[in-house]
Parts: sequence; structure tokens; C-alpha cells
Amino acid sequence: MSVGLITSVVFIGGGVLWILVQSVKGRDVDRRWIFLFIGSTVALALLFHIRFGEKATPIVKAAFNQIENLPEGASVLIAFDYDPAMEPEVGPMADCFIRHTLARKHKLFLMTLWATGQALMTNTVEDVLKPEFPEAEYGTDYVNLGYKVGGFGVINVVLSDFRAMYPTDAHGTLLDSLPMFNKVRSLRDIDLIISIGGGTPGVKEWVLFAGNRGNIPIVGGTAAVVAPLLYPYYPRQLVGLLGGTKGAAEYESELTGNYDRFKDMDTPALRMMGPQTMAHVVVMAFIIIGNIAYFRSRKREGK
Amino acid sequence: MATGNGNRKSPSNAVKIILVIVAVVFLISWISKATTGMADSTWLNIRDGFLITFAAFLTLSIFSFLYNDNPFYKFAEHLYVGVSAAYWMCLGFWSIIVGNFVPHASKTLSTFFKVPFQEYSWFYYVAFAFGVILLMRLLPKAGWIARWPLAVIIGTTAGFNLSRYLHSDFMSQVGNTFQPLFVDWQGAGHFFSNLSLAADGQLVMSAGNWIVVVGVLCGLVYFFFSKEHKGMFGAASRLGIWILMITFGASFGYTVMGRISLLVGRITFLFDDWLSIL
Amino acid sequence: MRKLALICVVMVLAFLPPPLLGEVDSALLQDSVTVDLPEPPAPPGNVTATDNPNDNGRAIRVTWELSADDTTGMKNVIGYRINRAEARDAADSLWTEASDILPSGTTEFIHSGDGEEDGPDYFAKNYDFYYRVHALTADTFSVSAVVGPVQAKDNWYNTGVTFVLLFVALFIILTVTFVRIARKGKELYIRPLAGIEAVDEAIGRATEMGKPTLYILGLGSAADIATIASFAILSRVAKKVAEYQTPLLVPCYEPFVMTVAQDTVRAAYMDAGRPDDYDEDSVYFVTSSQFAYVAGVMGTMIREKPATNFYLGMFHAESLLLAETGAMIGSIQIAGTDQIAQLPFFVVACDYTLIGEELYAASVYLSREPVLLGTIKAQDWAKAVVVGTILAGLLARLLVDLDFIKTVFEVSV
Amino acid sequence: MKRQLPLMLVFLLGAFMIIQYFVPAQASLDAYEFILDWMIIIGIFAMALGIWSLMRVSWHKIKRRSHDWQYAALTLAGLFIMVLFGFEPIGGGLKSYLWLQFYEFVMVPVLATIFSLLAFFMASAAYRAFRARSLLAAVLLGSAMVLMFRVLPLGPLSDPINELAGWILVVPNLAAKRAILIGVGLGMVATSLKVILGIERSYLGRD
Repeated sequence: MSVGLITSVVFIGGGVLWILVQSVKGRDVDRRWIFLFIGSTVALALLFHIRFGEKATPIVKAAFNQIENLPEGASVLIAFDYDPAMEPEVGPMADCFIRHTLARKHKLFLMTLWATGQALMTNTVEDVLKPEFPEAEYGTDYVNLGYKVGGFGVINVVLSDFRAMYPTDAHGTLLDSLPMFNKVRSLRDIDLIISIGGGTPGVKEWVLFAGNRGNIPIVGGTAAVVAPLLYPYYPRQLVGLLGGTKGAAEYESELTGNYDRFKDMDTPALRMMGPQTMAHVVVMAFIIIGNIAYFRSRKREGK
Repeated sequence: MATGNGNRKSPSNAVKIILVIVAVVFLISWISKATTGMADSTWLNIRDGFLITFAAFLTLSIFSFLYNDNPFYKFAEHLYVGVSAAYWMCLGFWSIIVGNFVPHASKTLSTFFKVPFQEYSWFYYVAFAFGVILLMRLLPKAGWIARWPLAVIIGTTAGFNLSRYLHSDFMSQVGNTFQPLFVDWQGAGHFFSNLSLAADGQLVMSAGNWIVVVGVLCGLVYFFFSKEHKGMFGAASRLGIWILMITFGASFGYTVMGRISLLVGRITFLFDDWLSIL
Repeated sequence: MRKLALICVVMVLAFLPPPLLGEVDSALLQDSVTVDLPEPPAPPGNVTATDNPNDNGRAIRVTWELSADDTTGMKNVIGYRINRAEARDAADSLWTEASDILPSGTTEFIHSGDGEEDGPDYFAKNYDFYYRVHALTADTFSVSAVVGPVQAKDNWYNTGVTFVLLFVALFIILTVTFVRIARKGKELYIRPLAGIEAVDEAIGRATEMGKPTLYILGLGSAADIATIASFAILSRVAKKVAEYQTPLLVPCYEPFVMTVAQDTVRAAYMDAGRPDDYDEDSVYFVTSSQFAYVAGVMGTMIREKPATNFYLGMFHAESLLLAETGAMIGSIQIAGTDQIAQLPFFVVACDYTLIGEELYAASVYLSREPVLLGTIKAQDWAKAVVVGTILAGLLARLLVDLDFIKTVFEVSV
Repeated sequence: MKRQLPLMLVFLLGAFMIIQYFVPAQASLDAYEFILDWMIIIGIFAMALGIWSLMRVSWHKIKRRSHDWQYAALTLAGLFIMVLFGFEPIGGGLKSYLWLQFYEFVMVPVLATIFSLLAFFMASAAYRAFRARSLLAAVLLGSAMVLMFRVLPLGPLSDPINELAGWILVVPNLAAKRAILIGVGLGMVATSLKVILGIERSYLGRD
């Protein structure tokens, strides 16, 4: 328990209590108190870096376990199908997946169906993969296939053969010269596909064209707006799903909790969730207090 | 707001003191920003310090509206209104007059504005003429003639909307409603032997489709204007408004997160970019 | 829409240089005889090339039957590629790639371009072309027979949208019929709308308090239907305001909307018999920047403290900013918009909200002109047709698994 | 004449645009694009009227020395300065240094801050307006609460809530939006038709 957390809890608890007492007494709480209160809640949460141990919901836990339980050296493909606008939401997921798979010593195949995903993918490799896993060797432990035009058509082609779509990787190296491709010919040789994205083509296309046809397990990571549309695919067609900042935060918390080496890693999603959670609690408290006050006043009028 | 704002007199001494304090605070902020700046030259540091401080000042001025109307808010508001009006006007001039009209109207002007000349087209002169006619509004006697360009725009858009909305908002929405009411139907035996509450189970999926269809129909009934909402019809209409309310509540609850993110963004700006305390 | 997206994708595909398999192709062409050349797949059969219907004469539709080795046989076909030439017996070097690799299982491709003669996507109209289809495996390919000549032609009627046309016709007939009936003097019932019934009372309150009425037309352009509906309501509101002699404030976001609003309000004052009370500065332009406009209106609200606020038209994120500021100063608020995303905020924060279509109908309620009442009746009948169609369609699907009605509504672009 | 000609223009252009929709030929597309360009060019002249109105109202305030006239002067100053920056690089487009600085350090912070006021107003609306005055209001409140609960870390409770929230967003939400859209679509068609046929003409003013 940090000083910050105690301060914030005392502040929020006290504030809610005060507004509750005022409301129950039938006094109108000036909305400026409400404004001050919600503003300082967010400010305090940011100032004291408040985070909550986001306990993974089963749907996120399932995604985590899927990677956790693959045998060492399994082949995992991560598709970066998003653009900078979605990056704040799904970028943290990509970081987590890369950390987790490499820590489990899986072989990592990176690709994107979005032209805008290329740069984001390269950034992630440079900022997370290389500095944190200097032991990972290109071509043996991970490969960057880059971007290819063709949308979900690309999925169709790589389902039967990687080399047909990617004669070379993103750096122009022939696939045949990369040790990783000795055993892997097509998508069917991949043990798990992780699709990160929020548009089309995205998680849905991977499910329809790779998961269903090739019978390959798929984990999805997606923007909050799209997540509800994907719930129906869980658990049969999607083995796990991360929805928005919340899903990313849960995964981060799972990762920091289970791996010592990730204890101090950067957790942007968890950081974002602190203010979010506190603000939501406060807004919900307002709704409840408003209703208590309303029913009290109706009772009084009834008398 | 509880406290009155009725005193429309010249600023009192208290206000003057506040103004001075605020000015001093932001001056200190500017100086400290300028002295701790990372840029190459002193002049750049002074400039960047000013810009960040000014942006922070405007941010706080807007937030001060939450307390009440005040000179700071008025300052930010009026400045922003003037600047933004000019912004859109200039943007419009460069992108439309220079971008669309000039390349079709005049070689000389194209060279002047450094845009590639395309080809002459009398069509564009007509558009220009309509635009000039619009300005006739400013003449008291000829104001009525300004309705012609208005008629052009309204007529065109009305025709444009008619068929396109009929297609996209209307026909395709109706078409999408034809979902199978019994998803993946393989006979009653199969249905009952596989009964489950799973989200992708036959029961839940089918029930979902039923609710969508009933919801759409009842929603439509709610929008009937020329029939009294009584009896069965009234019941359907009430169910329709229920479903609308569930949706409105959900949208509200769903949006809270996005709005809090915006606030987080602003407070991060104040704490991090301006005060550097995060 | 889907077709449009497809065309876009195809155009993007056509635009990019085709690096895939390019090496394999040329390698095969050069070393024409190598010993361990893998066996080519069976070629695609029955190729056809026809003018793509319902377009501007810049596309040709190619179809074929799957290679015998695609889903059957050796099952090694990974995709198809379309080639085009200007002569049937053109040399291999004169055949150009019309498509990228199309995934296995594809049997149709629409080769399209545009009319820009110097552009990379130029597609000649009324010009003879020949087509052939390659079946590709990972390391070799086979070629179909050549088809052609075929020409891309302008089409003058889009057969894909016939049902839209029929519905437009139906709707015009309904409208004209009911307008006639209404003109003959038949009483037409309309159900009460709370928001509309409150208009008089709200303006009356402003009069009692001696405070102005604020009318916001939203962020739409003068041609948006929501704004047009709002003009009609503004005209009624302005007339009442003129009769009661309370001030009216109409800050505008769009200059065109401002000019129309000025005319509307001036005319309403004339109708009320008080042309001299009209203040030119009461309908004014603020700025065309969303949040600057909101800042301005919020400032106006808190300074002028209007007793009644109308928010009718097209609104975006500013809906809640306006409505909460209005609530803060204790105004009566009547809102209405066709923007689904903003309705929740108006519903929560305003006293009355006109939902979607209710906004369009509101002007009819205020005027009670028989002709307009007739159009409302026509609209309701069209709705009844929709309800009937949905029911019939579902029933047909249940009973005989008929998908006909569904396809009617799935018109192409 | 003052009203007849505009009404005729509305009818002709409206009818043309309806027919254009059914004709995919090149000529029809060209005409369509021309007309869209027309509207944009005419629209930019309207901008001049808007700026004129803004200046007029501000000027009247200053001239009459009415309350807060200094701020009206500030608006005009902002307007002129920005226009000056906007036209400073004649021939170069909008790359003026000061123009960009004004955009980044005046417009963007104010815009973002006003947008973020929504967070405060959501909270006050929650306190003030989300009261279960009727069954209908309770339904509204309930579904809002479910969607907000989904953000909280509730451990084992999270999953059913997530599923319920997802279901609300997919099923009733879809039904309601579709019903509104069908209604709005029809209303648009009806209003467009009224405009084209000249039944709805309040936007033309009188005389």
C-alpha cells in the first residue's frame, strides 16, 4: 500500500461519503463539487501512478494459457493488422505477446496485412524485441515477413504456402535460407496465430480464413469497439480474446505476476486503467447516490 | 449555477489581484521552462517555453469554465473563435479556390499560386458566378437573388440523398434483418440434445436473432405517427421504446471510457509536458 | 458497397508492381527446358470474358472453371492470375498481368481501371482485348485457352438497383396519393409528440422570465435533411417568439445555414406582423470549427442565461457539452437529432428529445398543414410495407427456405 | 419569380441527381463530379458571408461599447492575425511557421480541453439525470451501469458481466439502431421528396 493509494482512497471515500450525506439530507450538491471530484480523481490516479491488479478474466486468461502451454519451440505467428490510431489500445498487447512468446522460447513469425502496420511492427521489434531479448537470433528465433498487398487473400495463399506469397522476408532474405522455415511450409505448420487488429482485414478474417479452414488456434487482440462483435467466436473459433485497453491491462498484469523478468516492465495499459477504474467507480457512485437522494425525497414528499 | 454572475461592473480589486497572481505564476513558469529547455539556442528555449506555457494557460482557462464564467474563459473562448474562423477560411481558400477552381480557370493565377494548370472549363466559371451571386445577399435590394445558389445546393443534395439513403440506410438495413431465426437448424432432436447457454450455442444465437427481428419491428412501430398507440400496437410501441432505452443507456456507459481517456490526455499534458512532474 | 470495396482493392492490387512469383515466372520462361521441372497443374477451363455490367465502361469480367488440380487432383494450385493482350496470338512478352495472385478457389475476376489516359490504371473503352488465365502452383503454372475479343462498354442503366427504383416509384406514388387525399380535406390523425407539445409552453416560460430563447441548428450543412427539418421548426418557433416578443438567439456553425436561418427568421417575424422587431444580429455566425463553436455557444449560454434551448439538427460530440451547460443554467431543453450516437446524451440531459424520424416529422406537427400531414401518412405506409416485407421474408425463409426477398434488398452499388 | 426560379432549380437538379444514381455511364459520373465540385466552390463563398457576420456582430459590440466589448476585439484580432498568417506565404500554401504554431499551441490545446470537458459533464449528468423516475428510466440506468461495470476489475464476476455487456451491444443495440436507421432512411427520402416537389419550402424564406 503506497501513500498515493491511501491518499486517493481516503479522498474518494471521503468525497463520496460527503456527497452522499449532502444528498440524503436533501441538499442539492453543487455540480462544481462533482466536477472537482471527478477531475481530482483522475489527476490523483495519474499523479500517484495508481494501478489495480487487473485479474485476468477467463477469456484473457485463456489467451495467456494458450501461449503458456505450448511446448517450447512452438511456432507462433503474430499479425500486426492495425494503424497508428489504434496503436494506444492494441500496441501494449503486441508488446506483451512478443515478450511472452519469446520468454517461452517459441519461434516467432511476424507479419501484417496492413500497409500502416509495417512501421509499427518494425518499431516494436526495435523497441521491445531487440533490447529485451538480445539472445533471440533473427532467422532462428524470429522472422519479420513484412507487409504484402492482398488483404485476406494473403491469408488464403499462406494457408497453402508461405513461399508463394513471401519469396523473401521483409529484409529481402530468401525464406529457404532461414532456419525457421525448415519445418514450416504453410500456415498449417503454425501452432498458434495471434491476430492483433481492429479493422478489416483483422481478427475476424483470420478466424474465417485461417482458423476455420486450417484448424489453427487463434488468439485475438482488438480495439474495445470491435470486441463485442468477436465475443461470439469465443471459445470455439477464438481460443482467447483481449478487448481494448482493459484486456491489454489484464494481460500485462498476468505477465508481471507470473514472470520475474517482467516485474518491472513498462505497463502502459495498466497505467491507463488506473484512472479509468477510479473514474468509473466515481461515476457509478454518483449514479447510485443520485438515486438514493431521489428515493429519499420521494418518500419525504409521500409523507 | 448557484452563485450569481450578475455584477456587470468593471473588474473589482479582487479580480485584479487574481489577474496579477495568474500573470506572475505563468511568467515564472515561462522563465523556468525557458531556463531548463533542451533546445540548441537560448532564443529557441525562450520561444518553446512560452508556447508550452501559453498552451497550459489556455488549457486551464477552459477548465475554469467548470467553476463559472470568468475573464480567463472569455479570453480563451474569444481568441479561439476568431482564430478558428480564420483557420477554416484560409483552409477553404487554399484547398478549394486554389485547389479546385484556379487550375480550371486561369493559367496566370495557376502560376501565381504555384498549382499545376489543368484545363479551362466553363463549368467552373458558372460555379464561380453562383458564388458571386450568393454574395449579393449583402445588398439589401438584390438579396433574393442569393437564393439561386442555395437552390442549387439544396436541390442537388436532396436528389443525392434520396436514392442513396434509400439504398444504404433503408434497403440494406431491411435486408440485413433477414437473419435465420433458427441458426444452423438440423431438426428439433439435434436442437434439444445440444441445448446450452454458451454464447455461440444454437439457443443463444437463435434467441439473439429473434430479439433483433422483434426489436426492429417494435422499434418501427414506435415510429408510426398516424396511428394511435393503443392495444397490441401500443404494446409493440412500448417494447420498441424499451429497446431504444437499453441501447441509449449502453451507449452512454460505453462512452464513459473514451471521455475519461480525453481527460487523462489533458491532465497528462499539464503534469508531464508543462509541469514535468510525472 | 461491397462491390465498390472490391473494385478499390482490385485497383490497389493492379496499381502495385507484382513482385510475387515474378521471379519464378521469368525464370521458367528463360530456361525453357530444365530437367527437373515439376509437372504443371491442369489449366483452368471454360474461360469467359464479358463487359462488366452496370459500370462506366472501364471493366471486364473474367470467369473460369477451377483447374482440375485445385480442390481435386494434385491439390497443389495456390492461386490464379489473369493476363491480358491486345491480340489473340500476341507474343508472351506482350501479355500483361491484369491481376495479382487470386487465392485458390477463385473463379471470377473483374479487371478494371479508369479513364485517365496517362495514368497507370488506364482502361480503354470500346477496344478489343484478349484474356487468358494462369493456374499457379508453388513452382510452376499452366495457361488456359485465350478468349476474346471483348470490349468494355458504357452502360446506361444500372440493373443492380432496379429495386431501389421500384421503391422510389412506390414512395412517390404513396406521397402523391396521400397529399391528394389530405388536400380534399380528409382529417388525418397524428399521435401526440411530447417534445412538440412542450414548445409553446417553453417559449411562454421564456417570456414570463423575460429571458431569451436559444435555437441551435447543429453542425449540419444547409442541405442536410436534419437541418432542413430544423429550419421548418425554427420558422414556427421564431413566429411564436415574435408574437411573445422575447429575444431569440441563433448562433450558427455553417455560413450557409446562417443565411437560410436569417431568411427564415425574418420571414417568421413578418408573418407574426412584427417585421421591425427582427434584429439582424440575432442570427449570427460563430465559427466553422466544432469545438470553437461549442465554446462560443457555452459562453453565450452562461452569459445570456436563455430560459429555453432548442437543439435540433445534426449533432456530434458537442451534444452533451451543450445540454449539460443548459441544465447548469436551468433552461428548459428540447433536443432532436438523427445522429444515433448522440441520442443517448440528449435523452439523458434534456427535458424532451425527438428521436431520429420524429425530428423530421416535427415540422408537420407544428404546422398541421394537410399537405404535410399527407406525407407523414405516406411515410407510415412505407413503414407498414417494410414491416410486412420483413414478416413475409422471414416466414418464407422458415417455410420454404426462400431467400428471394433477402436478395431483393441486397442491391449492388 | 423570386421563389419560382429557385424552386425550379431545386426540382431540376434534384430530379437529375435521382436519375444520375441509376445511370452508371461515364457521362453521368462526370456530371456528378462536376456538380459536387460546384457545391464546394459555392460553399466557400458562403464562408465569406459567415466571416462577414462574425465581423459585423463583433464590430457592433465594439462600437456600442456593450458589455465585454474588449473580448469582441480579441476575436477580431485573432481572426486578422490568423488570416494574415494564412495568406503570408502566397504561392506556398499553408506552411507558414506562425500559422502552424498558432494551430498547435492555440487551437489544439483549446480543442482538446473543450473535448475533455465531456468527462466532467458525463459525471454531472450521471449524478443529476440518471434517476429511476420511471421503469423506462430504470432500464436506461441499468444498461448504462452494466456497461460501466465491465471496466472494473471484479475478478470472477467480470466474465458474466463482459458477456452480458457484449450481448447488449450486439443484440438489442443492433435492433434499436436498425429500427432508427430504417426510420431515418425513410424520413430522409420523404423529406428529400418534399423538398424536390416543393412541398417543403420554409428554407426559402418568404417574399
